[in-house]
Amino acid sequence: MALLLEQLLNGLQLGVMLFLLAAGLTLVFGIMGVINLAQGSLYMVGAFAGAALAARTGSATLSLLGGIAAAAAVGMAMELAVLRRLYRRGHLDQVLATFGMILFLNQAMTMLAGRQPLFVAVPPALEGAVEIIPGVPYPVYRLAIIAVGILVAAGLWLLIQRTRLGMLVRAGATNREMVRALGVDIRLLYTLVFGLGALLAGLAGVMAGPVFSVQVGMGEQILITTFVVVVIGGIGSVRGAFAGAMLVGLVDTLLRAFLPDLLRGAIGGPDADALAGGLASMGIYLLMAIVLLVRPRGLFPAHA
Amino acid sequence: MLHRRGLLAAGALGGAALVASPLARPALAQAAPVRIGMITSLSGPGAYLGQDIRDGFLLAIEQGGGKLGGTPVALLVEDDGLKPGQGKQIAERFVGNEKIRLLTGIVFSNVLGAVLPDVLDAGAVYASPNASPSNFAGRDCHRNYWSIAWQNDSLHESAGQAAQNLGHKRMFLLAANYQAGRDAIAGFRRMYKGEVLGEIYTRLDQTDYAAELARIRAARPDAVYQFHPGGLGIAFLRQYAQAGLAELVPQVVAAPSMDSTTLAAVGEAALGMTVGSHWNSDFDVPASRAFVAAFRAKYDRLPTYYAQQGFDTALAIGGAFRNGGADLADTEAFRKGMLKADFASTRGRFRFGPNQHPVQDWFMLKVERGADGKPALVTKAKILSDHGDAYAAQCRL
Amino acid sequence: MAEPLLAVRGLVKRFGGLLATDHLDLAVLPGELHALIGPNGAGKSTAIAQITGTLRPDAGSIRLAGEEIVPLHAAARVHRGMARTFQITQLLGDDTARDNVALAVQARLGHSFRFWRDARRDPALAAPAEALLDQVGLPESRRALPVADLSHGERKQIELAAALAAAPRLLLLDEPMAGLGAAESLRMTETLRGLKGRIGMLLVEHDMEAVFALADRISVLVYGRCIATGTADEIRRDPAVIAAYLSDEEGV
Amino acid sequence: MREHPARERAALLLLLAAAALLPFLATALGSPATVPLASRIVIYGIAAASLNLILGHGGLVSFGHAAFYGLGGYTVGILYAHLAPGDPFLGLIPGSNQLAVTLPAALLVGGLGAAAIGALSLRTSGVQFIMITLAFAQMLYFLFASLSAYGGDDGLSVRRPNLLGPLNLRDPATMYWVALGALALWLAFQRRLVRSRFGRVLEGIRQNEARVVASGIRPYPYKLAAFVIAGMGAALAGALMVNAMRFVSPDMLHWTKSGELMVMVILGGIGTLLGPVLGALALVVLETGLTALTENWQVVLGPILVVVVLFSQGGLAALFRRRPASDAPGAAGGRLPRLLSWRRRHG
Repeated sequence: MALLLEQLLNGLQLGVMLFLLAAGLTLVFGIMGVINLAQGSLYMVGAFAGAALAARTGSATLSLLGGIAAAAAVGMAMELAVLRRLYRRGHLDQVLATFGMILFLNQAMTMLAGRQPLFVAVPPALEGAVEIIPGVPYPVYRLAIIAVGILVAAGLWLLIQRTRLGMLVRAGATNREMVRALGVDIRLLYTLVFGLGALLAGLAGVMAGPVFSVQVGMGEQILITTFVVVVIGGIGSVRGAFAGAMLVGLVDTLLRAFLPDLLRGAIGGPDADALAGGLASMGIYLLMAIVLLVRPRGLFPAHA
Repeated sequence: MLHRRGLLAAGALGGAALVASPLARPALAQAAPVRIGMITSLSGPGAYLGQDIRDGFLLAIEQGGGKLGGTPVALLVEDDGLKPGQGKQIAERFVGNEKIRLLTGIVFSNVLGAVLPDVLDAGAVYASPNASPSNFAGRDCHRNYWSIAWQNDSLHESAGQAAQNLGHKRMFLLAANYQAGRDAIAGFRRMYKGEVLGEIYTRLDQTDYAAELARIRAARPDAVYQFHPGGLGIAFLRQYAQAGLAELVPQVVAAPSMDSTTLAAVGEAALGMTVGSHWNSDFDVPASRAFVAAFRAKYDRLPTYYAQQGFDTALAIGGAFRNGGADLADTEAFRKGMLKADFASTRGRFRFGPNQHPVQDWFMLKVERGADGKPALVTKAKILSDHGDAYAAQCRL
Repeated sequence: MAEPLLAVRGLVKRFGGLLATDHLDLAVLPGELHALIGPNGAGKSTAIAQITGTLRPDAGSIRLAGEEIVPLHAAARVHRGMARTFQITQLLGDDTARDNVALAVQARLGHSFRFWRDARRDPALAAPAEALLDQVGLPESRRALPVADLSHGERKQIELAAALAAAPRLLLLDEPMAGLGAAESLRMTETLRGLKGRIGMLLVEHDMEAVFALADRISVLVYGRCIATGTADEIRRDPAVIAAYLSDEEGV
Repeated sequence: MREHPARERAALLLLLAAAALLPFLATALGSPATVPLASRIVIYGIAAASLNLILGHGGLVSFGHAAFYGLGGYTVGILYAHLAPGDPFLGLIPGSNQLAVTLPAALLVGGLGAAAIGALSLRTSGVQFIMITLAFAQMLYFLFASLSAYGGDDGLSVRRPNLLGPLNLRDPATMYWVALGALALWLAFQRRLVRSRFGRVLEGIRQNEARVVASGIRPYPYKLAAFVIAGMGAALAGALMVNAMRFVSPDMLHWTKSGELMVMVILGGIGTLLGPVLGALALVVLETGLTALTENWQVVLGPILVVVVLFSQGGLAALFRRRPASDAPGAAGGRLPRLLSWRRRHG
């Protein structure tokens, strides 16, 4: 029972991480209609900037701020230089241009930071573990990730539901011409929204630093899972991204946690371990296929 | 009429580009040094491995004043991007167009598998500074194929032996779900005779190991063996320590899971780990001490064992050159020279087995706090002597 | 009264809380030109979408010559004899008028799993396509141009030709006059008049002059419900219609 | 009304003949590595052309085309792996190294794979379609990476000669000619296909699906058929590539390979006959040239791709046209050579 609870918590934590990346991706798609493969690269930029600042200053706060600022800055520069010209083009052009940007950003980061993975310490305040489930110490840092993720989700909800920017964002998602008619500088709005998406990716990157490996290519590793999240949730919907992230996080974690033992019970031997590994790898893709078969536009389609 | 002209122009352009591109490389053959082609991974995940191999190799050439074993050499380096197809393409150019007869540098087994058949069929020599999969050590061994590092399995056998020597009775095994991961667990189990509580294969694109860590905690093993190369391993080790497992369950791993670069990235989280390896930067061997000092002076970082393997590969080639193998048109003469293993290996004792793979000693290292307070890999004991590999018997040369 | 060609009964479509189609009943007789009018937002487009099969109704039945067609795919309905035109023309913009009409001809001739023969050189497609373009009056000189380069009125003509290529029993015309000049409008009116009696038509149109000139019967739609059906004269006198239209600023 | 098929055919044949002379030219110029390089370009050309069938003619942006390329490759690899020890695949299918056996098998496997993935993916459209095809390809990638019986991540070597009747494909020139022949046949097939009734429907789906439906055609079966044919083309390319490389690994199914194939199509000119082949030529030459120049080649290649997408409507093929796209309406698609002409992408 304690193990199940712990694994549920693990799934939640993975889900929160995925949500931060997926939220930016889905926002940018919902509002500008742009599919941005380079979202993973922004995550990488955030992680590297955060790691470099942490190493230089030793301050977790500076590292956090610097990481998200760097990601937002790179994101906005990307929007101004390239993506802005792609809003009216098809998805194909967007896929290709952002594919090119991945190549560029990865190699540029290699040239800047080298090929060695970077070390990032857990901020001292968040070290150690607490027993929130009796008998199971759980790392404070992971709890912090969950907390930040839920705060961000709540903040995004408030931003979108309660502010003028959010109103424009919602209006922009359903009717671009209308927003233009309101006399809003839509180019500025787009840049800002893109910056927001990049910022969230950067935040995920900084937070991933002490847990995952900070190295070139870390973005693509997680990008495809993020896509799965966005597709399951319904492209363009932040609510969907949250639901999709939680679902993927939980399904993935629980499969990895319990499938091997189940299979061992059923067929036994090392074959069971290998088969379980394979099945767990494909689990989230199967989940996506099933969701799309039942609801081709995802769980919470943005434009009904 | 117009479109026919257009088409022919396209054809001509294509043809010209095809023929011209491989020739565009400036000719390097003026001083007639022996040219060595290095195909290695300098981009993509694990790029630092290729970088270290290259840097170690270059250091040996520099120390020889542009020569290896007294013969002037020129090193051509190209990035395979960890793509077998690209590696093969480079090999074709090196062997076909540049007429290079000696190649080296490949980090990963999958690239080696794609490149090696072509190189050997063309009658060229390949000296491996890293990847040495089992088929080329056994059934498919070849007179022109050399491994200067180790056979892949030996790494994990040394970890298994270390776990055995440490007296662990109940262990939990994990590896990334790919061929090398499966080989790793097989190699480990060849030497480890205790009980295996569980085997987990993790996803290659996995970043979060919380689910696996919870299972380990629930199983309460004496120790954990895991094989996660590069970034996967860094994430695993950090999360292992953050989950509080580092104090509870010690780890016994093979060198690829814990080299000095990984250690720098993981930091304190690695304290207490046991590592099986053929070399460590603290070796009390004169050649090793000199190498580590020179490498640190030149590149301002501690050499990993990849750098050491690159360095040793260059030295071994120098040894072959010195012993009458400098003319690579005669690969048999090169082979005779190489077999003598006439070089001061950084790992001390070194010779080639019948399958032209190393026979060497293996050691147990431990991650401890060094003099400067930072975690460091410290050599503890020799665990295997004159250890070859399990496949040599299948090799008929 | 003969069996209706198209019989819509109790059709319901909800969008969230909004009842866009409210138990709609409608009948089009064979050969009849039946106009569907109503103020903006009355649910005409929603009704057309359900009849053609691009939108699935929540309840109700739609019968074409007695056959229930609600479960059928939009394309299958075309094969049952129901063709349509669009309010905003939907054509293959890169292709010529001939190609556009030929595609519809090819659809009528059966499946298109034919991989070998050059479709553009197939007289079985080209000849009927030319004949249909003659019928709608598109000049020869305009037939080899990409339709994206043609005028709005010409595109409306091509779309009508493509619809006729399906050899329909029932034709659904969604605002065929919208955006046409006076001369073009007149020609379209004449073309439609020529079809009357042979093909049943359901005409959605805002051009009341054309509606009252052409329609055998008219149905008036308000808030998703049919409030009146009758001849032009009957509709003109219907108090409910007058009330509905007077409350709406558009007027008749 | 627009093209002159006889003249076009003659021009194509001339081009083919010129390409067939390449091995002699390479030998004469002392650049033997050019022949395998050219084989690779030709084979990528087949894969890119097959992707172009759905991407350029059907408007289906599949980001998982490498899945079928890899399936074709693994079919050859696995059949070969069962030849040497002599134990049949699944206890039923004997191994082989005969191209006459392995190629049709690869086409079959690629087609079946595409039918399964396509049947599911084509229920979606737009971005969902892009992502679901990507995810399915990744799924296959991980499947093959963990298939230890066939080398897993390390891949499979094909050491013995692959035979096509009396021809030995170990000879680079023979391999090149076989690949070139396959490319010519595939392009000829695709050229007919695009012009056939089936092709007209496909073209209609790309331009305006509502028009196709209103004409009385259900798009789904045609999309699926095109997806399957394209999958078979990719499998053909994969099978040839394994013969040329004598090696197969999960790398063939990696998502970046799908990306590269898309780049080739765009770079060369989407929706044209020879564009994808030109694109394959350009990308491979660019990559080869850049890796030889600098180890940071991706920092150059990335921006090149971005610039190509941003500024070149129509890819390389557009360079061979007489007039720019803003031609008088009467000329659009009119006298231009159809082989390389660029159509408006958004009708």
